[in-house]
Amino acid sequence: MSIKKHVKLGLSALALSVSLNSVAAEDPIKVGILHSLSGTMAISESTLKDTMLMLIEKQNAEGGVLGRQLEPVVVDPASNWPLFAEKARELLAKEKVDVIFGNWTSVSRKSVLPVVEELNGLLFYPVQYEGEESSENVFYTGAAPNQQAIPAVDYLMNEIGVERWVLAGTDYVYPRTTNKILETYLKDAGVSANDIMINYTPFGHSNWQSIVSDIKKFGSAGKKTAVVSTINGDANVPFYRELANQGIDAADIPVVAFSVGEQELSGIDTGPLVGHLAAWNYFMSVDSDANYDFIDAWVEHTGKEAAVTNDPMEAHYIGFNMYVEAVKKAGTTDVEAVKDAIIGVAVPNLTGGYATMMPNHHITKPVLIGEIQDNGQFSVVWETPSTVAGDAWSDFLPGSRDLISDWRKPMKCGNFNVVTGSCGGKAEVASN
Amino acid sequence: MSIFEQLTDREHVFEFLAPVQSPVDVRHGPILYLEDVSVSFDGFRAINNLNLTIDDGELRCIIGPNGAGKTTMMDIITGKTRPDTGSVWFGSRHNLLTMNEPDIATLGIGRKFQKPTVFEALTVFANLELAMAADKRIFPTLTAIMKAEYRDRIDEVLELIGLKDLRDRLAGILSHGQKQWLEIGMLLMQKPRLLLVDEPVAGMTEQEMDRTAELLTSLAGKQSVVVVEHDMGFVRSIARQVTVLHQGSVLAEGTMDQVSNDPEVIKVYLGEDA
Amino acid sequence: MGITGSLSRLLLVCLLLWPAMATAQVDDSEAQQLLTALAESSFAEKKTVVNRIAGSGDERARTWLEAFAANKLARIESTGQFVIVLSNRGRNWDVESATTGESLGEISRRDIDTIRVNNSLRNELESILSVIDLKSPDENSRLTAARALKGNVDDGLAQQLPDLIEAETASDVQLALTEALAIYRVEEQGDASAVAVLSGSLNSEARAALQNAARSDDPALAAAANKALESIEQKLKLNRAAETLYFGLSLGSVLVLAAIGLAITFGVMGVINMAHGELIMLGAYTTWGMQQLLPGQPGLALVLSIPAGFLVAALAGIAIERTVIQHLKGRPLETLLATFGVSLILQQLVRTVISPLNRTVITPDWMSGSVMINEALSLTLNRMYVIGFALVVFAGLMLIMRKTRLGLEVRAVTQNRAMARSMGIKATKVDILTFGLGSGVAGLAGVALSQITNVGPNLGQNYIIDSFMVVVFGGVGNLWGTLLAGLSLGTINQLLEPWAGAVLAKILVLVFIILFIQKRPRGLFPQKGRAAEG
Amino acid sequence: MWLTRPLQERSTQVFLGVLFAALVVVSALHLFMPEDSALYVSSYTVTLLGKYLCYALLAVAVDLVWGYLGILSLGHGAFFALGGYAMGMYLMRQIGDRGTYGDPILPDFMVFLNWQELPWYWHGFDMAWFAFIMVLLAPGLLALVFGFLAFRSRVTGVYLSIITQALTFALMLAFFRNEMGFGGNNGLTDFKDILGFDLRTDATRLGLFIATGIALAVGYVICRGIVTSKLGRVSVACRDAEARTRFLGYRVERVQLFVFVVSAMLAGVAGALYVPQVGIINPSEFSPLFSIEIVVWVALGGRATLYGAVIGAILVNYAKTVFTGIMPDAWLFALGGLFVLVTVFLPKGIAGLLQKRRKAETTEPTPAQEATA
Repeated sequence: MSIKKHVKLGLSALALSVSLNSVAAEDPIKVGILHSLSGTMAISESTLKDTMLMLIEKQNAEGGVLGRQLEPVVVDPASNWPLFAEKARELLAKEKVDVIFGNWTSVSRKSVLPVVEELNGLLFYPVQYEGEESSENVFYTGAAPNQQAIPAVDYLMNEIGVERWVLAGTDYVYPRTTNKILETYLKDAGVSANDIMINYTPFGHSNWQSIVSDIKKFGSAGKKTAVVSTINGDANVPFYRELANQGIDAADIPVVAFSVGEQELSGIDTGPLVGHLAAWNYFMSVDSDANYDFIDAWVEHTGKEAAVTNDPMEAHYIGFNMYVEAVKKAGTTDVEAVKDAIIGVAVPNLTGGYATMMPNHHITKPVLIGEIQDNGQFSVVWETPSTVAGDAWSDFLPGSRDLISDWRKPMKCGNFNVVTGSCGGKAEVASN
Repeated sequence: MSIFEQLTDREHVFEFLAPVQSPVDVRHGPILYLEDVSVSFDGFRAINNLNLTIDDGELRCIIGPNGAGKTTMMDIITGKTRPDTGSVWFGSRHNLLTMNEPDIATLGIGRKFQKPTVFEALTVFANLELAMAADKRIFPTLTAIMKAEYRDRIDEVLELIGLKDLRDRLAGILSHGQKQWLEIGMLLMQKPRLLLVDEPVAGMTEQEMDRTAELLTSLAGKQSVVVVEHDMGFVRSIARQVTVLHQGSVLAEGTMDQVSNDPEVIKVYLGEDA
Repeated sequence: MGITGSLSRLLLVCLLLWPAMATAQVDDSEAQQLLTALAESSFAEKKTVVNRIAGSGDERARTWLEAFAANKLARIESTGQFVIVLSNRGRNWDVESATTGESLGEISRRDIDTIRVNNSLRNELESILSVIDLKSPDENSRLTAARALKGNVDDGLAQQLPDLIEAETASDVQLALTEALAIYRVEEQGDASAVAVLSGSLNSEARAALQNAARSDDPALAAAANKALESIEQKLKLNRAAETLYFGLSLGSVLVLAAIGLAITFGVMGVINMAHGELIMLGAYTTWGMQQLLPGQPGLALVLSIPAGFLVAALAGIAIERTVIQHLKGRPLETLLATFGVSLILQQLVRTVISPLNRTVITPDWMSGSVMINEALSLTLNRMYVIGFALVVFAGLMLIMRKTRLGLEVRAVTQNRAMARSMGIKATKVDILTFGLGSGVAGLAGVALSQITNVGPNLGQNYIIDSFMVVVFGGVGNLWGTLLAGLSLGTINQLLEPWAGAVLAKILVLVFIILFIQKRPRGLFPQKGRAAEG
Repeated sequence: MWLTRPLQERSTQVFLGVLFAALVVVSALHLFMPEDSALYVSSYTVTLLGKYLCYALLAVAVDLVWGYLGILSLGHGAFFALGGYAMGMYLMRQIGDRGTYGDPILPDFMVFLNWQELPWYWHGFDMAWFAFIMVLLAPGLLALVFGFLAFRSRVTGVYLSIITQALTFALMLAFFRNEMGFGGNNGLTDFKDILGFDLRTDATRLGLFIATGIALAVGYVICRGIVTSKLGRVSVACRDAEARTRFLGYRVERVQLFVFVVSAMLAGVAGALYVPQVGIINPSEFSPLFSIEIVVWVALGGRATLYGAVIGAILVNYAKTVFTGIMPDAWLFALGGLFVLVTVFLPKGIAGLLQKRRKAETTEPTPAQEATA
């Protein structure tokens, strides 16, 4: 009988969805939220859903946009990549949302990309990523490698005097690309190949003993050594624990991480990690009123005094405000109009400056280096003098060196090759 | 000889023209022949240089107390268990120790288990169909069609084992006795040269026993039958030659009267106080 | 990095004025001025300020510097007053005056400017404090101080060291200081004679110094250094072998812990419990909960959560047994499906009730860090405890299964349910207890794992598959098999990892299991019984 | 003929009838209904249904080995994914120079990993016929080798299940490795067209949907053909009394191998049709949990009935779609609860319910009692 009940429920839901097809989404502005609420990525993504709900709530309280209220449409792609594509299609084709905020992993973005382009939707992607992509329908509010990795390496090289490098990462595209870029970058800076150690581990790798001891060995060669970590999510806790237990502290071998933020630290006993570094475009500890207000709002929204904020949340904050501004500027939610309007829009970020949407659909960000403190926060020890513009195509990869992206008319091209002068990136890589 | 000579030689018979005959070669000697067979399971000697010869067409009863190694012996003959030492020959051509269960079965050794095992999820008819002597390789089996003659043969057997009206029932719902019969029926479908029958009448009524008895005796002659049974009455009713197993080796052999008067046997059966 | 010249001056001060220092105190204006300098100067300048503070001989200097190193020295934006932060969590921080030491209560984050510190400064401070510690009465602190000096000695300090070594009473401290000096001599002065001291030393700084020396163009020095390095390498090889073995065992013990509970529920009862991982997770969360209940004493909490974790998981297991599994008697396969559903529910339950985020489980001091066998080989403590714990749990289980009435009944029931029933054994009761036991053990595994890896909703999933592999590899229903399987798989994995890499190693282990099962279709220790036939 | 035999039996006729009816109705509603009508079936729904049908075919394949052969494969996702990758590689090659880097031969992910030329195993996938053969061959061969080893050494029951799980787990880890040349974690995506038809057009979508429906029909008939043949009865015999079957002269291991390979190939086809419709294939399809889920579909629909598997697969995935939409935070409770309730209260699955209506004793071979697992 339970079956029957479920079937009935399902049928009614179908009926409901079918009827939704017919209703043209007119009055409210529909905002699709595409973040995993279950499965392995829920740990990172679920808070972003709450952030969006908070921002939308706030905007509605201020009277919405163009006098229209915003209506969030939340779905759960359940950390399942094909499901991401399916859900994106559902949001755009069935729910007829005006914009989507979502995705965390590169693979989920890649699986959603064709759908968003086909149905000409708008996607705001809030996480730092490997670059090498520029879509007319996607706005990358997270950091590109040149907004995170390269400044961090500069810091280590110039301020700390690091000469020997461990590039440790989880084996997927973001670390691969980042490390590839860094490798070229370091070699250009005169670091010899045997002063670079590259190591990849599977997702959720939990047994770091031998790798950490390798790092220890590598670090004991008489040159200042640092670890550049692109280790993802769950694998970090055991990694840092092992570091601490094998007695590697920040003084000997500092670890600079690109995927470890306040949220990840909230799951780690940070006592032994004090001094290890992270590079982001935002830290919860940033001393600015905008930030303090945001934190207050967030604590209020979650009802948890201990709730933390992190970089992707700021990215959504920026992205959402940019969308709102663009809609106001265009006077409509029509995708084409918004796409044109949003380029050049500048909104305040949480670090006391402004973020501007560039023609390549990436934004300008300051780069901050923070040291982990015992309270799970970062204290900023260095930051770029001015904001850095995101670079879709890295200058340190052979394939993309000659590519640029500019979505303004007349060029309107995501991978324009300055050498061949043609769009569609007919790169010379084919030959080499 | 060269192919030319072959062609000219009137006497020569080409392989593919040769008449098919049972592969088992019993022209000189017994159909089953066990010599000095021994096997032990972690220390315990189940079979202890056992020597046994079954002649073609013979009906042999094997008795013996529990743990005498009766079932183990059958396992060895059918290839389920490999003996540590000794040799087992089927006819004078086939060394059973080099073959696996399916080969031995197709060669013409059928076995009925102590505990009746039929395919409960299949119909009585299907059970017999599967047992039927036929090409049992994959694709022939896949493309096999139920020819009229097969159906008739199955029906014959159904008649014989008295399950005609349960033909299309699942074997699972049969009574214990009926399962015994079904399994005997499956044995018949196999058209084996040698039947190994383990406790055929366990859980059977008197008249069922009698029918089994006459069935087995009728089989003898065309086929060789080895019956392992506890029920002395039954054994007496069918036995010509009886072999007594004890502690994995032959204790006595002969007619029922001979063995039943054998002091050794009496000792074993009536216990030490005899 | 070396300590700037100022440090040695400071050291002189310390050495000369030490007794006097204890009482000296600069007046508040100067203190204010010193701290202001610290607050407003750049990282580079801060170094000198730090030394001035240390040199000032003020008794509060140490408190200031320690607070500063811990990022807890701050200034109130509005009043300009300097404070030391006592608790720096949440939006309002509890502070006390840096100068007077009186409490100022809670002040909003917005109004507090912490004086920023970075690694190199922290490094500097550590060395300064360690130099001060060189004179401390406590031998251990002297030893750590001396060890910290290795590779951190500079000219000024080098002149002081011989006297210190003279004065030093404890031999190991003396040794450490001598090495520290030798390292300095090799590095800075290229003194070949000092090499002898270092030969055979396993200290990484020493090795680093030698490696640099080996590259030097002074042939004598280079030769000596190379020789010394060789002898070191020999020792290192052994140590690395030992290390790998240890790694293997500790990984193995984790596998054993994770699998042993399954060996009972699955191996003995034949229940394919896909929720096993989630039971482990429950154990881990219990540990977290305990630490929440007893803030400030993680150690006690951890100890208490051993029985607690067992109980929680056991009860959860029994609940599963009563509500689901008992309806599936004789349908082991169905249990796989039902418990799979249960595991989904449990995971999402944790996500919604507690949080989708990982939880912090603090490692008590007596479990963190590592025991140093020698300077190249140190065994991490938490893993050592886990190994021990695994063995204890295993022994306990063996006892229960072999020696107790329950164990007897369990075996009876699993061999032949009907028979056992007829002999008056309450099969249902046995089922409940067995399943409870297995689940409880899973809970224990969770408690242990909380010290090694994430405590989060996905904890279970990461271990369920490995657990099944271990149980099957060991031979279903055989505890010894599970133990051996776990340890051997762990060791194999760790032996492979150095040259195959983490991913490939895991793949190879899996392939190995597949092939092994070909050879022994019933695992390491085949078991003749119901569960195996299953 | 064994393949035509099923067409005479009523259950198959009904199944095919319903299936084709569904295909026709959906296509009609999609093509001839105005966009705004309540009855209009959007291309989104069409693709969704297409996905369900792929899963249904996969479930049928699993039911064939589990229901009729008693082999509980917890690794069928591997065959599904292999078929998918074979198709994915073809689709990748079809992109040609339309990729971001515009490399005529190398797929994008290879370009930015600076691969100089195509790995040998990527050759030939630019030809549809080759790729389509591989869709069958890749899973088939894996099943052949694995099955040969396993069945020859008579690995049975839970041991077999666990090593199938090990198999798919190992493959998942392997495919995650970027060195493998299958795109690592990102897998293969951003496909442009198949056999010259643009994947983004509704027509192609509908075409794929119908193709999947037909594939399911064919697959179903093949399975039915096997299980109603004598071989089918033999495999049931193997399932319930392996030893006995041997003593009847059947080579059990060969029977198992044959059926296992057929099933693997069907799974491969399902995967191949799945990829162009969802637009991505990546190692997560190898994940053991997915394989377990497939088994759950079958159990839920009703083991050893084939049509039950179809019902189960479609129902569970439909439920997933609905729940993840209407109750994003709680859908796992619903799904988990569903599994528990069904296994406890419907031991024979949904098919069991339907069978109750049919006459009491049936010639349908259903598992005697759990011989496996």
